[in-house]
Amino acid sequence: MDSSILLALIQDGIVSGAIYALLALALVLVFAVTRTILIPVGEVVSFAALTYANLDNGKPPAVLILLLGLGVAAFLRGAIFSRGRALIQLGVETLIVPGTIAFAATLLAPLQLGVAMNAVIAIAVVAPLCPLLYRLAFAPLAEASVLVLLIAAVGTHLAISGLGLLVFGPEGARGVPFSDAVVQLGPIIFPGQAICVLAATLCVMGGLWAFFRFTLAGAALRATAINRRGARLVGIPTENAGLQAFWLAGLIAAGSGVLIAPLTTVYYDGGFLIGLKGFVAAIVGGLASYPAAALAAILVGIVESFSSFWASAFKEVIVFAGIIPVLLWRSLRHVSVEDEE
Amino acid sequence: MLSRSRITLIAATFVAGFGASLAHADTIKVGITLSATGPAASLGIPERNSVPLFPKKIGNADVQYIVLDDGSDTGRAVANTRKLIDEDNVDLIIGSTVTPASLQMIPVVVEKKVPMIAAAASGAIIAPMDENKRWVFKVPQNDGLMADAITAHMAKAGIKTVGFIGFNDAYGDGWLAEFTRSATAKGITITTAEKYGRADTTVTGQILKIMATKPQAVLVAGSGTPAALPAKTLKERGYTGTMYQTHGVANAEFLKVGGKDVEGTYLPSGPFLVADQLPDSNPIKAVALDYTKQYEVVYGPGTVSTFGAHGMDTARLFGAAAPVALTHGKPGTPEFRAALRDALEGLRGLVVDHGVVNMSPTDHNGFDERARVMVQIVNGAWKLQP
Amino acid sequence: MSLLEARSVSVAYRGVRAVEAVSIAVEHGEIASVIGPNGAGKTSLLAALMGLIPSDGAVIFDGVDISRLPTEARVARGLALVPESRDLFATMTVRENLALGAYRHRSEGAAARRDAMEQNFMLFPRLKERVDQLAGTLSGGERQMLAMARALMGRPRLLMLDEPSLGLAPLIVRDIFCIIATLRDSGVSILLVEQNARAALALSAHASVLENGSVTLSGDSATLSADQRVTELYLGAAVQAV
Amino acid sequence: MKPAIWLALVAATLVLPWLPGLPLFWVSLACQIGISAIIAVGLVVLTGVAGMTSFAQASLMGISAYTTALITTKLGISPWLGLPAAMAVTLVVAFAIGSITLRLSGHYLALGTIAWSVSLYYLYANLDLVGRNDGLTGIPPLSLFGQKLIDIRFSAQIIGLSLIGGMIASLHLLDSRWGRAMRSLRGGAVAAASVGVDLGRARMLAFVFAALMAALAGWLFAHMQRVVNPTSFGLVAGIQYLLMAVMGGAAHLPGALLGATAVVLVNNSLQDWLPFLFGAGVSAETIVFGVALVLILQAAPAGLWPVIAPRLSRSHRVAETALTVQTMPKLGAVALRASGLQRRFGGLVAVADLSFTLYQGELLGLIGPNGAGKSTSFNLLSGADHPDAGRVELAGQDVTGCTPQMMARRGLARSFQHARLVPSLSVIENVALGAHLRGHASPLSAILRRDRDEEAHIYAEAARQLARCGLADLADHNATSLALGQQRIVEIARALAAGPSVLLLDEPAAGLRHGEKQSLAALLRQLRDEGMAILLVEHDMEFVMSLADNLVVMDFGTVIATGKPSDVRRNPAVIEAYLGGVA
Repeated sequence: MDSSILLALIQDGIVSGAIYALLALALVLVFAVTRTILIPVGEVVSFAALTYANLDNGKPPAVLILLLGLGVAAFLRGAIFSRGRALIQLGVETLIVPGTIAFAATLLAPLQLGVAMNAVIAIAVVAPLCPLLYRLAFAPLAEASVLVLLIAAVGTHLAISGLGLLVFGPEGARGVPFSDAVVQLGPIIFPGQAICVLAATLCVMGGLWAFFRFTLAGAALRATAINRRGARLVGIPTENAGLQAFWLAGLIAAGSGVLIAPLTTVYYDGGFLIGLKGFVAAIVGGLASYPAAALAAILVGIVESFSSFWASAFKEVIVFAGIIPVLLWRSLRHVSVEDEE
Repeated sequence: MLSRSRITLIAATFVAGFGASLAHADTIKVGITLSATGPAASLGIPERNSVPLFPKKIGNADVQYIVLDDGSDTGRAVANTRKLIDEDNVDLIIGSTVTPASLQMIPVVVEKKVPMIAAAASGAIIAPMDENKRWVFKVPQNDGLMADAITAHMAKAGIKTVGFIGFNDAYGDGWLAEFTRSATAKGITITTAEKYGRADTTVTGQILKIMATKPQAVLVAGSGTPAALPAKTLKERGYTGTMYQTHGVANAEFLKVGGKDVEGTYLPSGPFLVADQLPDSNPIKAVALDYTKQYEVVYGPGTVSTFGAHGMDTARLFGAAAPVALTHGKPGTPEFRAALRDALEGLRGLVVDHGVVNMSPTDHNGFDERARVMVQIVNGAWKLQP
Repeated sequence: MSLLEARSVSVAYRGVRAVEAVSIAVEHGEIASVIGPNGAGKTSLLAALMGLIPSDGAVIFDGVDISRLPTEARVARGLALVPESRDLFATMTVRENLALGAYRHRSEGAAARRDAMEQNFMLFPRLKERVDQLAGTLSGGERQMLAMARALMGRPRLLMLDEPSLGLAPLIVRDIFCIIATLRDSGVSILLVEQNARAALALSAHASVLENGSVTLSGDSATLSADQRVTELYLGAAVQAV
Repeated sequence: MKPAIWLALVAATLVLPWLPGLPLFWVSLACQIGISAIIAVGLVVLTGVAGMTSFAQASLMGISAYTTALITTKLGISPWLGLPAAMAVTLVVAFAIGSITLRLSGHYLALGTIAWSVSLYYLYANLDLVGRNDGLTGIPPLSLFGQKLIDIRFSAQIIGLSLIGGMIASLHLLDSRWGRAMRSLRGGAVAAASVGVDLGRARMLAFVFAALMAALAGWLFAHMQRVVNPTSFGLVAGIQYLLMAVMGGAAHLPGALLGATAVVLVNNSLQDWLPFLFGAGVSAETIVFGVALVLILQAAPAGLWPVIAPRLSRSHRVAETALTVQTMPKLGAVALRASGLQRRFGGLVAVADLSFTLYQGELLGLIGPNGAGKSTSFNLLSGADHPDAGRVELAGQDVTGCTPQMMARRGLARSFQHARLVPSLSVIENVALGAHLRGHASPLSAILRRDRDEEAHIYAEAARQLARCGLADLADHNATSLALGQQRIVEIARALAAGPSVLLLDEPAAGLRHGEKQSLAALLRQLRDEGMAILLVEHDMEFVMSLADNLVVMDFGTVIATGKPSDVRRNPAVIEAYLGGVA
């Protein structure tokens, strides 16, 4: 192995790692606020990628049916329990917002306004799926154990990936790169898309850090994650906190999807493994710390890249067996007297 | 058209599911389990879509098709098989789409003595022939037949060294084994054999490894659109050698996703893929174009794929063998099933969408060289190679 | 009109009725107390008043029925609860905890928040020393102070305190009760729930005795203090030091 | 359950599959359900009872299936011999995996099992030995007297018997001293450790037991399908089994069967009627299944079983005689001695210098204002935490750095400031957990019901201690339904059931009514008079002053006074620091 291969592998690992890092952030966020391990995050990635890739045919995105359908379902489910102002808010969030997005997307998609617009449309139509799923599947289970929430997440994943097959079909698609530019730094080639991925990851991370550190809304979200009852007692509407966390996760995951769409072929069910690796990173990072999760994600990407060079058949074995010692180390360091339920 | 065929199918399912005893004595029931969801959905869906085109009547007997989805999962494929045989009392099993599922279905059909026609590719399903596999037939070409086509093409082009990258599943495994056998026989060296996952987002590591061994050509053994990723990465890394793919990529989406990255790629395929380019003298042409026309009437122009043709071929085998079997017994009886098996084994010179079938007690696939052609991707379309 | 009136509030918890048709009232500017042994349903009653758990009956706050409102809406109307479990944000600093206490006034901006914080530091000078420390690293007494200060940041009209003396050393208990009196004098109405009946009765104008989920005695505190049943049952167990 | 019911079930299992007219397909569905249920039974023990989430059960099943497939096809050995071989190999592998993975806690453990599951899947798929992705074919069916049992009705009988066996084994195991230990892992681990339960062993036991259930299922699967390949043993399959257990009700054994039945039947019937709703061209099964799963969980978060069946209280045979009373060390002997204990947390010195001696037959009170370091001291003395400097001696032996388990073995028992009872155990079972170290039955003897006499004695002991603490009539109540004060007393009873010579009590009087305090005081006096050494950390001055023989007063991590209560009360340093001069 010469140094150019070494550098190429590292670069490849960092790009994959950046995507895992974004998903890890989304997973940590959702878990911290709602104790849900959001397995369907993978579907959100896939759907956004497929939507972005399909937008260059100039047709309104197929996923709009799903968006509107879930919106109506969430409205009907919520309407049983809420009235008055809550019902109006529910209607706005589940009918008006998706409806407006769908309308705008239908209008804008045929105009072919370029990759940036397509990226915005793809994120705008896919990200709201996440909060709708929260309303449908997870909010009613807010008090349940982590295990039950996990199985509910599995159920959601099954249903959503089945719907994905109906909407997108079994074949993959690939998006137009944001930039065809190639930056050559000595022996390493940086494709423009890879640079976009890294830049976007850094921006999202920085943005999240600032949001949580400097805004009261961010602090309220953190507070809900730390002590839900305490948050309710100071007047934070914690159900909205769950919704916010899912919104953020939806935006991050949909953004990741758009970022990888030009890098690789994406399938309706392709997000599961990507999400799983983000999950690995999230847990290695302790499901609590954002920087640790991001670092772990980069590590997973690099290990994966190198093992696909050395022993591609055993790549997953190396990646997954390799995290066991890391888990061991983390678990021993973080001495929990009583396992959380 | 679509809705009517659906209704027929639903009605058939209804009768089969709830009124086994009501069924007419002269009704042949065919149980189908295909992978319409899960990883193999891109193969299973066109296969299933062909079912409405299957013959509704054979001789005087009506035919009922009962279609189940196994989600590319072996457990469900086996459960479906048991359900079809025990509950619906079918005379023939068609399926499954994937090799591991098909392999697990074999003990069930052997136990029940029901013939089975697999739509999965691996030669392991029907070879080596033994007491159990007597009951099993298979429509897609053996990987070995296709691998030989590739190595022959390579030998002709003077290629001596090949890098291999394939799916880390039964498909990639089967291809690696067959290609290794065939290449060794032709004196072609495989410089390195790499694996990747269907859903992997990057294969840079594998491609760098392959390029480090400097092969004259690279063979990608994957199916459907996921097979485009290695080709793209090769181009991205500046690889200039010849690229080969397998017949698993033969659908329109692959061309779309692959784009200019797969331009010039060679692959073996059933003649079906380029039926319109075949000489009129080739008997396959008429059969294949007929199916294409029927399919596209239902599902729209440009939707037909070689996988759907495999699905159709299962019905063509059945359609040719059933009339013979009907002379030996009533549908639903062990005699009929045994006769159907014998008739399938006795098929000679049957022209199907993918070739000409000559079954024998030792070969339950029955294809010869006529079942494969070499194709090159030229200007984003399949081009038959002489 | 009372500031808070609970009419026949009941709470069922896992099929067991923890609170059975309890009616109490808190007048403007006074301390009312609820005393009773552990397990009597005091904490459940407060949780029901705050909307943390579902309950039957009516809760009237300042003339408005709030019994169907979620917790955050009750907070917005000026109710605040300092729970027995404190429920601080352990991995946030004292400053962040206090800032979130003013969540209902979030539109007022950072400057107003700082002023409110300074006012609280006058009541709880120890918190000022520890303003950048994580809440989880505070001692038990400091946590109680922070919990109270956080609730006061929302400038509540009614402050409900659940066992503010529990688990605290006598010296700190005395401090806390002093602060409660000061707050009352500054115009905050207070509902005090205590096991330490002697201290609670000494502070409050009215009191109710809660036993097995029902109010068994109620009246003005002076009368209750003299009641023989109260003396026998509870005062014997009170902390000597106060 | 009564043996008669089990016998009836066995009879039904043997007869039902051969019922004339029974559709064969139902039998094959029953087989599917049975195999899944066996794995789910293991998961009930592992996840529902012991609280460890595992996604790797399908992988462990694979180990067994491949083992039996390999030795029967390659070596031509009888499938019946495949069972012990497969069990043995799975046992070894589970032990190896467990000894690495079980050190993980919570989510780390769950992810650890995902990691094993993915890794093992790709190992199976890439090893030539096990036939790579195509797997192994031609596995012989089970045979009896030279007759091949190829008919699915034989399979149904064997699977049914295996399931019944697995259920009985699980029931027996859970109703034993190790069963209590495993239950304590969920929400009561710290308490269990304090009475000497080896938590590591309890975790391993649950893991290995679940693995053996998976192994049994794997063996049945291999000889029923007669073909094995990796797809049956991947992560998705692992998730499916966990899903069955959770949907049925992970904390209940019948839930395993119920969950397996529900999932298999729903999956099967969806195939039948969905085409009528959506048309034949649409594969809506996964969608409907996923939605149904979420809705069921929303309606019944604890699973289906608790919805249809009331919670059964376990009954226990109680022997005439309790465990033999352990002899107390000589009165006045040194029971516990702390010398120069020191503990820092970062820059904060929680305990600067703590030295005292506790004698057998003495009641020593440890008091001090909040933040004086009492709780830290308590932890150092009980082994929950370890000092940075100094020494703890128990009955003359140096126990510095010992774990709570080791302390318990040496005769020390404790209570907790916040009562820590095992939520899934009744009051008397919680107390019986205290006698863990006084029993000796192994898990195997529990499964074989050889532990009945010992268990009856343990329950008699538990009943005796409960009666002594005045809670005899609450024996069968759910532990968490008790008032907080009563829970504290149960803790003392549990500590006593361990037969200790030294008792450490952390604020036992907090939250008790006046009368309850008085009876607690009486109990403590009686124990002291029997020769027990008691260390009492308490806030309630009146309580501690009237009770303790001697007092140790701490402030800022150091001892500021020791002596008789009457002297301490007058000590100016104590008045200054503790009471602020008001007392």
